[in-house]
Formats: sequence, C-alpha cells, structure tokens
Amino acid sequence: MNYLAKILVFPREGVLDTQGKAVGKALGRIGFSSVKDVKIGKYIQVNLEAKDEKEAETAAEEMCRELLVNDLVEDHSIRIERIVL
Amino acid sequence: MNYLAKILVFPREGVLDTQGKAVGKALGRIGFSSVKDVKIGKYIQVNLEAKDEKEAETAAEEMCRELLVNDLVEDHSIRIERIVL
Amino acid sequence: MNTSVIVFPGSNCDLDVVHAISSALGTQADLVWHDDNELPQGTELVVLPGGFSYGDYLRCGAMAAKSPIIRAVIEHAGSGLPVLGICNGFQVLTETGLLPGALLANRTLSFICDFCHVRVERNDTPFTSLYRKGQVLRIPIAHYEGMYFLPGDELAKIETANRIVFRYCSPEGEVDDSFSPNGALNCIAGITNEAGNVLGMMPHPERASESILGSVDGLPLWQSLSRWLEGRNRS
Amino acid sequence: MKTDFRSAGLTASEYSAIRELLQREPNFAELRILGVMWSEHCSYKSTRRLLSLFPKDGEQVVQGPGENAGIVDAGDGWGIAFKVESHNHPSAVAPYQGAATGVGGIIRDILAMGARPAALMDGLCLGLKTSSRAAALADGIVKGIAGYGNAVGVPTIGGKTLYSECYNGNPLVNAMCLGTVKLDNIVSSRTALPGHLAVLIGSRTGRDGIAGAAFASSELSDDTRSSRPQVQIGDPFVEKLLIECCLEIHSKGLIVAMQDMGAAGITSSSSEIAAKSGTGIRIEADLVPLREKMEPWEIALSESQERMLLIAEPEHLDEIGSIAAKWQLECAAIGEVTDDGLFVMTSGGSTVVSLPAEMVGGGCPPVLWPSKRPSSETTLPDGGTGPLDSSVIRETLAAILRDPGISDKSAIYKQYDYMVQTGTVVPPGRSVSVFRVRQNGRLIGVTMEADPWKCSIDPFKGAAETFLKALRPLWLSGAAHLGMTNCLNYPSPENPENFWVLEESVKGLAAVAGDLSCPVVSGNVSLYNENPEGKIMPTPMVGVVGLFEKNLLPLEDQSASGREDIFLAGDLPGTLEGSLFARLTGNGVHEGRISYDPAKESSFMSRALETARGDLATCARPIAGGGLLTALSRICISSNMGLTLLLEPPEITPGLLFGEWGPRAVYLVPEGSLNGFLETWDGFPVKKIGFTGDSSLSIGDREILPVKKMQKCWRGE
Ligand SMILES: Nc1ncnc2c1ncn2[C@@H]1O[C@H](COP(=O)(O)OP(=O)(O)O)[C@@H](O)[C@H]1O
Ligand SMILES: [Mg+2]
Repeated sequence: MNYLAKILVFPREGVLDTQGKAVGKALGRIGFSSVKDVKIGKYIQVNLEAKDEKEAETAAEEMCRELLVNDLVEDHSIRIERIVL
Repeated sequence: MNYLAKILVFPREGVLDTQGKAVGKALGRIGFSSVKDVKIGKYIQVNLEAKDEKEAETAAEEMCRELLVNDLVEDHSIRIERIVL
Repeated sequence: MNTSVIVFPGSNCDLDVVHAISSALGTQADLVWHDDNELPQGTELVVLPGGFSYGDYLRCGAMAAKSPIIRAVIEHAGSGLPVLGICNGFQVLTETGLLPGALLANRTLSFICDFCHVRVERNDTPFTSLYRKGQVLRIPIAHYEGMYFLPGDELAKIETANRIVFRYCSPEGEVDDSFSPNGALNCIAGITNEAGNVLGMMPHPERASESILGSVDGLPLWQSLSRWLEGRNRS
Repeated sequence: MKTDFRSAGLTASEYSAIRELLQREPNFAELRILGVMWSEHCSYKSTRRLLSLFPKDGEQVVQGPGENAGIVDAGDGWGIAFKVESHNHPSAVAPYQGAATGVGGIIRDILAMGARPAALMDGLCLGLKTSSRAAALADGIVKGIAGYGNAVGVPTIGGKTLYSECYNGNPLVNAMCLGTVKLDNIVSSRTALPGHLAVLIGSRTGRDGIAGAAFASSELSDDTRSSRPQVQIGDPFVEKLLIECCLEIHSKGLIVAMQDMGAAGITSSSSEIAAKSGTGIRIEADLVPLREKMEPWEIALSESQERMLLIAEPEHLDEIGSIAAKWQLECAAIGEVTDDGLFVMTSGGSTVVSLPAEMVGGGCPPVLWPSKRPSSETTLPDGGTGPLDSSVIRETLAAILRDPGISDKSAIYKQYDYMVQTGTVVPPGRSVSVFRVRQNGRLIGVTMEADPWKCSIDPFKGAAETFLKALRPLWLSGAAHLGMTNCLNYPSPENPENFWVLEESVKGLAAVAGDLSCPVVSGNVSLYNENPEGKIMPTPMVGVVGLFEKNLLPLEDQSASGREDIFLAGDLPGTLEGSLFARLTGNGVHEGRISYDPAKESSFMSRALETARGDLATCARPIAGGGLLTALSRICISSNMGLTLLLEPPEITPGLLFGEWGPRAVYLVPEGSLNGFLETWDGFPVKKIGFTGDSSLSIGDREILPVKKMQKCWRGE
C-alpha cells in the first residue's frame, strides 16, 4: 500500500533560527506589524510503500534518524497518510 | 489574540524539485527501497496577533503573496491555529 | 558614467563593482543604501551587485526586492536607463518582476565557484555593443542558485522575443546543456527585459575586468555602457 | 548552594589556588566562570611555557602574539593581520555548524584588530573516505566552510587537506583569516580606561555553546548528544553586517578598544580587555539583549555567535547606536570600565560575580605535565632501495596521483567563493595562494601546511619540515616571508609521551622561526584530540604569509610550454622516511636520513627569491608530498604537456623519484635564461634532469605514463 509521510523539520527549541529571525524582521519592515515571531523549517513529503500505517511510520522515523534530520539542532514531527488512488 | 499560521510551501508541479530528487535517491542508496518519491518544501510558522481566525488567515495569505511565496515556482497551503496560553 | 551600486544588507560584491568600474573607466561609482528612497541625482546606471542579500534566506533576492530603494530602481528602469543585476542582483530583479523567471538551486546541489564560458547572443543592447555576436567570454560564476527557470510557454515567448543575452557554452562556443554548470533552461546565463535596458546575469563581469585576475572579458560590458550613455547624452 | 568544583571542570589544586587568591569561597557563578576560563582552551595552561619558546620579533612585525591576531608590515603603511584557529571538537559533533562557526570566529579575531577580513584559508585533516562516518563529517565540514565564508563575502583562497584514519572521528578544522589594516589605525584590546563604556554589538545572546571551551578541553566521549553544550549556530548574514558595522564605527574613530566574543563570551572578552588594560570592568547582566530567559552565569558564558565587545567613550554611544541600527544590529551599553581591577557582574541590583580580572583571564596556574620520550622506537621495514624498474614506477606513480592527499581538490574548493573581493591573483589549487591588497596593490602570498606523518617519526624535525614546507613555495614564487601563524593540534597532554612530542614539535617550529627569521605572530592550540577509538597524530598546522616585491608577479608553479629544460635544485635523492611512498609501499624507508639544515634552507631561500625576481625560470615547484615525480606530474597534468627525464639506471632509485624532505625544487628554464639560472644556483646542488615536450612522462626512452592517464588518475576518473 502507498503512504505519504509528511515530515516537518524545524530548529530545536533554543537553537538560533537564523532564517526565521531574518524573515520575521523583513515582514515587520514591509508593514506586517502584527508578526511576533517566525520559525522556518523544512517540509519533506515521502511517498513510500508499506504494508500498514505502523510500518510506514517506523520507516519514516528511521529515515529521519538516518538522513533527514540532524537531531542536535532539529526537531521533527511525522504524519502518515494513506494514499487512495 | 495570538495565532499560529502554519504555512507549507512546496515546488509547483512542473518545477524541478532537485533537492527532493536527490534526497529520494540518497534514501534509496542507504537502503530505503520502499521510497517512491520525495518532495521537499519549506515550513514557515508565523506567530501573529489578530482579532480572529479569519483576520489571521487573511494576513497570512497576504504575507505569502507579498514575500513568503513566489507563485511562479511555488504552491502553498496555510493552516491557522489559535494559541492558547 | 554616473553609476549607483545598491547595497543591500548582505551584498558582498558592491565594492568589487565599484573597483571594476573605476579601473575600467576611471570613474567613481556611488554606493546607495537599500533603505534610501531615491537614487542620487543624475544616476545613469544602476547596478544590483552580487552577494547574499538578507543571507539568501527564504529565497535569494526575495527580501531585497522589498527594499525601499527598489521603487526608485523600477522607475529608473521605466525611464529607459540601464539597470544591471549581477548574480544575487539578477535574483533580485526576477523577484521584483523587472525580469521574468526564477533562479533555482543548481542541479549539482552545491555552490559552484569557477570560470565558465558564455556566448554573447545579442550585441544590440546597451550592455553588449562592444562584443561581437557569438563571441565567447571566459568569466567567473559563484552561486548556489543559478539555474534559470521559466515555465515552458513563457520561456518560448522570451526566446522568440530574442531576450537571451548570454548562454553557457563550451570554450569554442557550442551551446549545449552539458556545458551549463547549473542546469539553467536553454543554457540561459543572462536575459533582458523587453526594452533591453534591464539585464540580469549570473556571471560576474566585475571579476573579469583586470588581467591580473585572469580575464578581461568583462571589460567591454562597462565600456559598452559608458559609450551607450555618452551617445544618449549627445542625442 | 554547594558548589562542586569538579563539575565546573577544575582540579583540586586549582580549586585551592582559587580560594587562596580570593581568600574566600567562590560562589556558584564564579566557579562556573573560572571553570571555563581556566580550561585548557582559554588558559593555555599546558602550553603557555612552550609557546614562550617561539621567536616573536622582527622588524616587519607590527603586532606579535597576545592580541586577537598578529600583524605584519605589508608596505606603504598597510599591514596584514592574520591568525589560525581550530574548531575541531565542535566539527566532530556538528560538522556543518562547527566548521561554519570556526570561520566566523576567526574572522572576528581579525576584525577585532580593526582590519578588513580579506582572505580565508582552511586546513582540514579528514578521516578516510572509506569510512562513511568520516565521509559525512568531511562533507559537512566543507559545506559549513562554504556556507559561512561565501555568504560573509571573504574568499577562501586556499588551504590544506589531508586524510588519515586517525582523523575518522577526530577531524581537524583549522581556519585562517587574513585582513588588511592601516598601520596607523590598528585597534587594540589593551587601551581601555576607567569610565569608558562596554558596548555589545551584534546578535542577541542565547544559550548557545555554554561551556563550549571546557568541552574543547577534554576528549570526545562516545555519546555525541548528552552533556554537550547547545550547538552554536552561525549566521553569516549577521556577521557580514557586523563586519561592516564595526569597520564603519572604527573609521569614524569611535572605538577605544575592541574584542571579539569567542570562547566564554562576555566573560572572556571583558575580563581580557580589563586585564590587558590594567583596569577593572563591571557588566550588568540585565542590560544584555537576550533571546531567551537566562541566568546571569549563563549570560556570562554564552558563546552566541556574531557579537563584538567595543570599548568606547560615553559621548560616542549615540553615534555608535545609530550606526548599529543602520546595520540592523543589536547595540547595548552593558557596563563600564572601572579602576578596581575587578571583573564584576551584577544582576537585579546585586553583585553576582566579583573576581580579579587578572585572575579570570590569565590567573590559571600553569600545568607542567610530565614529559617522556616514547620508548618504542618504531622499527621500520627496510625494503630494497635499488633502482626501480619502469612498471613499478608506473604503478607507484599512478597510486600516488590517486591518493586522496595528492589528488585534485577542486571538488572542495570550487564550493568556496574564492574570487569575491576581486583580489585573488593565484587561486586555490596551487602551491601558493596569492591575493592583492586592494588599498595598495601589493601581492601577498599565503601557504598552509601540515605533515603529521613526519611529525610522528621525529616531532622536532617533522615540525621543522612542516614549517619549511610552508616557506619554500613562497620563496619559489618570489615572496619573502613576513611571519607565521600556527595551530598545534595534539592529543591529550596528560600522557607523558604525547607531551614530549608536543614539546619537541614546538622546539622544531621555534628553531625554524629563529634560524630563518620568520617570527610567530599568532596561533592557537587544540589538545585532547582523541576519542575512545584513537588519537590523532601530532599535527602542527602552519600558515605563512609572504610579500611580493612591487610589480613582481608570482612565478608559475604548473605551466610548461614544451620548450624548457628541467632542473632539480637540491639533493638528488630525497628521504623516504615518513614519505607518501613509504606509506603506500612500506618500502625503502631507510634510504636517506632526515635532517634539518638551516644554512642550506637559507641558501635555498635566497637563490629561489633571486630566480623569481630575476625572471630566470618559467615555472618552479617545490618537491613535497610524493616526491620529484609527483611534482613533475602536477606540471604535466595542468599544462597538458609531457616531459623526459635523463636519468641513468643507477640513479633511478625510490629516494630520487619519490623521496621528500629538505630544500628541493624543480625548475623549468627556457634557453635564454640558462646562464643566469645556473649562476644564481652556483654553489648549491643543481642538475639538469630532463626537458619538457611530448605527451608522456618518460624516463630515458621508456614511457612511464601518458599525460592523459596521469590526468585521469589525479582527477579520480
Ligand atoms: N581545504 C582547502 N581549501 C582550499 N584550498 C585547498 C584546500 N585543500 C587544498 N587546497 C588547495 O589545493 C591544493 C592542493 O592541496 P594539498 O594537496 O592539501 O596541498 P599540497 O599542494 O601542499 O600538497 C593547494 O593549492 C591548496 O591551496
Ligand atoms: Mg579573539
């Protein structure tokens, strides 16, 4: 079966988010004065085959550990969706 | 009131997602043979003040149009969440 | 030649452009801060230099394109005077809409700093009149996001309108994807607007303007501009 | 609160020294601060005595060690500030950020002298490509240097990369920066006066890298995540703004003293300024712009990047503030210079730290580790050393050209913007990197060298040879050396044999510095480069800066036209001990003896300089790693031109073809210059060994390798 693992990767709490900071300031400068803070991360969408949701999730977790996420500086969260064709 | 605008930005259909392709290949190489396709985008989380959800959403849309997204090459989606302290 | 070189936070080729113009033409160029609302009186050429404006965060050139000075740059372009965007400056021009398209990550997914070859496709612009059509230039590039992209139908339009000024090529001038360092569509290294007075290019002419730096193939670009402006002032 | 000195990183004797000096118990914050400031990384407690052996003076030296960077005179009122700094431990844990912040840190050291950062060099000792972990570290490190250096707009114009298994888990990242400064406009860190303000400019302070210095002062444990300081994140965008901002403030004459914030952040920068200026300093923690809520001791020790401490007169604060605002940087007066000699930190109206500034900065008692010459003389296999036959030469040369230490490094340096600032006259990939000082047009040559294998065999002579390997290419290209910087990368000094090796290496470097008048103007020490899997070889990394005479262009090191005679200047056979040949073949290691002969080096130097200045050759290349045949191959490869060696069979020994050590070089001499060349080298061993031309490298009438094949090997195709 086909699943979509939707993975959000963002800077860990306390780790400087250089990009988010710069974008937050820029939004303020161009007039979005309501903005208090911006965080920027990555969105990774993996289309994978697995026998069930559980297996898809385990695989995605492993991919994060092995390659997609640097857990010294990044946190992540995963959501699995079944692809119905 | 405080809202979190969670914005996903990803390469538009037809625009080469070089990074996604490279990551997909790399995952295959290190043994994740179940991976069929990878897309990589950005995750932008804006913490903003607004009087209600509607206003927050409008503001976020406008930020996307003004700065956060380049529609020539990117698509985006927005989800608004209320921050309860 | 009265030149204004725009300095964005994170620009890093601004002084290089000033230096190249002064060594090529003996004229001084002004640095103009992005926060200004006006260009200095009498500005003839505007240069958006290379570098990492706003750290290249979000998208290269996106935040710089929202700077206060950009309105004046757009007006300047509208008046028919030349605007040159080099590397990050090219990215700013596409983000402002003065030029079509976008510059995406190199297909190698790495930063590339090297000499490359480009072919001059047009010598009827203010920037290129002193080149021969078909002339091959040896000129440096230094970028991570230099892959020119435009959706197919629009790409066809700018091709038909003959708006490509430079294409990556072999040392002998053969244009082929295999000679493109970054994977740019149609090997595009530089394009103009419809009127031909706004040029965006990924290669750095200011790095090829002195023989001690290994190439003088960028020199004619400054000289062309100077001559074009003199001609305009005379008429 | 019961304070535990051990968890602060102090020893029992240090703790009692502290109580002695203070005549009281230090409080918790003070203990943490002293723990960091008295760490090896900050205090140089194990090496201070050794470093004092370095000759530091010379008429060209404007600023020797002791400031943020050394400065040498580059003519016409301009100076070159330079220094090398290691970021080994952070890069082993977080390669991208570790290497990036290493680059950021060394740039701020140069900036702190009032200099404009003009060039970077990177010395990398990496693990073997066959280890996937080492390969990932190497990749991250290179990307980190590129990511930071490119964005900040300082070209990386060269460096040194070598590979050995001992660096698999202990990669070395030594970043060197050079800056240009007007000699009458140098900034110092020892000119603060009571009543001046301490002004912090740059990023907000967060919890990054608290106690990072202490981390760099111990071995790496297996666990890469727990008990680690928060990884420091570099923001090259802010650094670029910081450079421009500080230089603008400086150009207006508003800076009294300046200090970058490196290890131990506010504490080290402010206490160092106070100690060097003979003043005190009081910092109010509550005035420091923060990213998050922090304890005063955390504020004192945070290693958040992209911050500088300026000392300024109070009436200039507004102008400084408006310049900082223009560059979108935080700017806050966080305290003032006092006259009581104390480093004081207050918070919420009460004093949280009060320590003699002298004690914080330089008070750590030196540690004299026992030193013991290693007993086990490594007995090296003594292979056959007779003449080699062509097929062995062919295979050996091909293997050498493919060796990662010799082969093409362009995959690394093309990721670096090496041309920004339009001053790069000789780009990476050559034996010398050369940049032009924009302000006066003078050319500066820079080299970086390390040779841990030779240092492992004989730390004194190996370190001397390392230094000489950095000097000779400068001389050959025509640059007279001005000064040296170095990074001493070693394992734990607590092992007596390690310490002996360190001592001997320092003596070897000092000998060359003295004998050849190349003073040491700055440097850095990185100890404890070991982990449970092993320790690094002794790796002194040497950087040398040289100056070309006005209007002299660097002599080429890799161009042949096919119409030159080839000369070897120097002894016919080199030495195989510690050579790449010996490592690859385990053969012939006893041919030739290693030596250090300063008189000979000096004679070589003057002749090499004269040759370059007199335009007596078209190409000159030092014989270094891989020996004579490798040096010649590099010329063939880049000029796409073959050559023929006129050697007789008895001469065709491994020592001649592949030996290293000592002053040896190959020259290409066109016919018109022959007389001048030979006159210049009269009295020094010199011999015509062949001529250029054809499309292969041959010895006599036997083809060794076609140029095309050499190119393939070298490029790894
Ligand atoms: N990490 C690096 N960064 C930039 N340039 C490098 C780097 N490593 C090597 N180089 C360049 O590549 C060339 C070859 O490097 P290397 O083999 O380490 O030195 P050598 O030529 O002394 O044996 C040198 O010109 C050097 O400047
Ligand atoms: Mg310093």
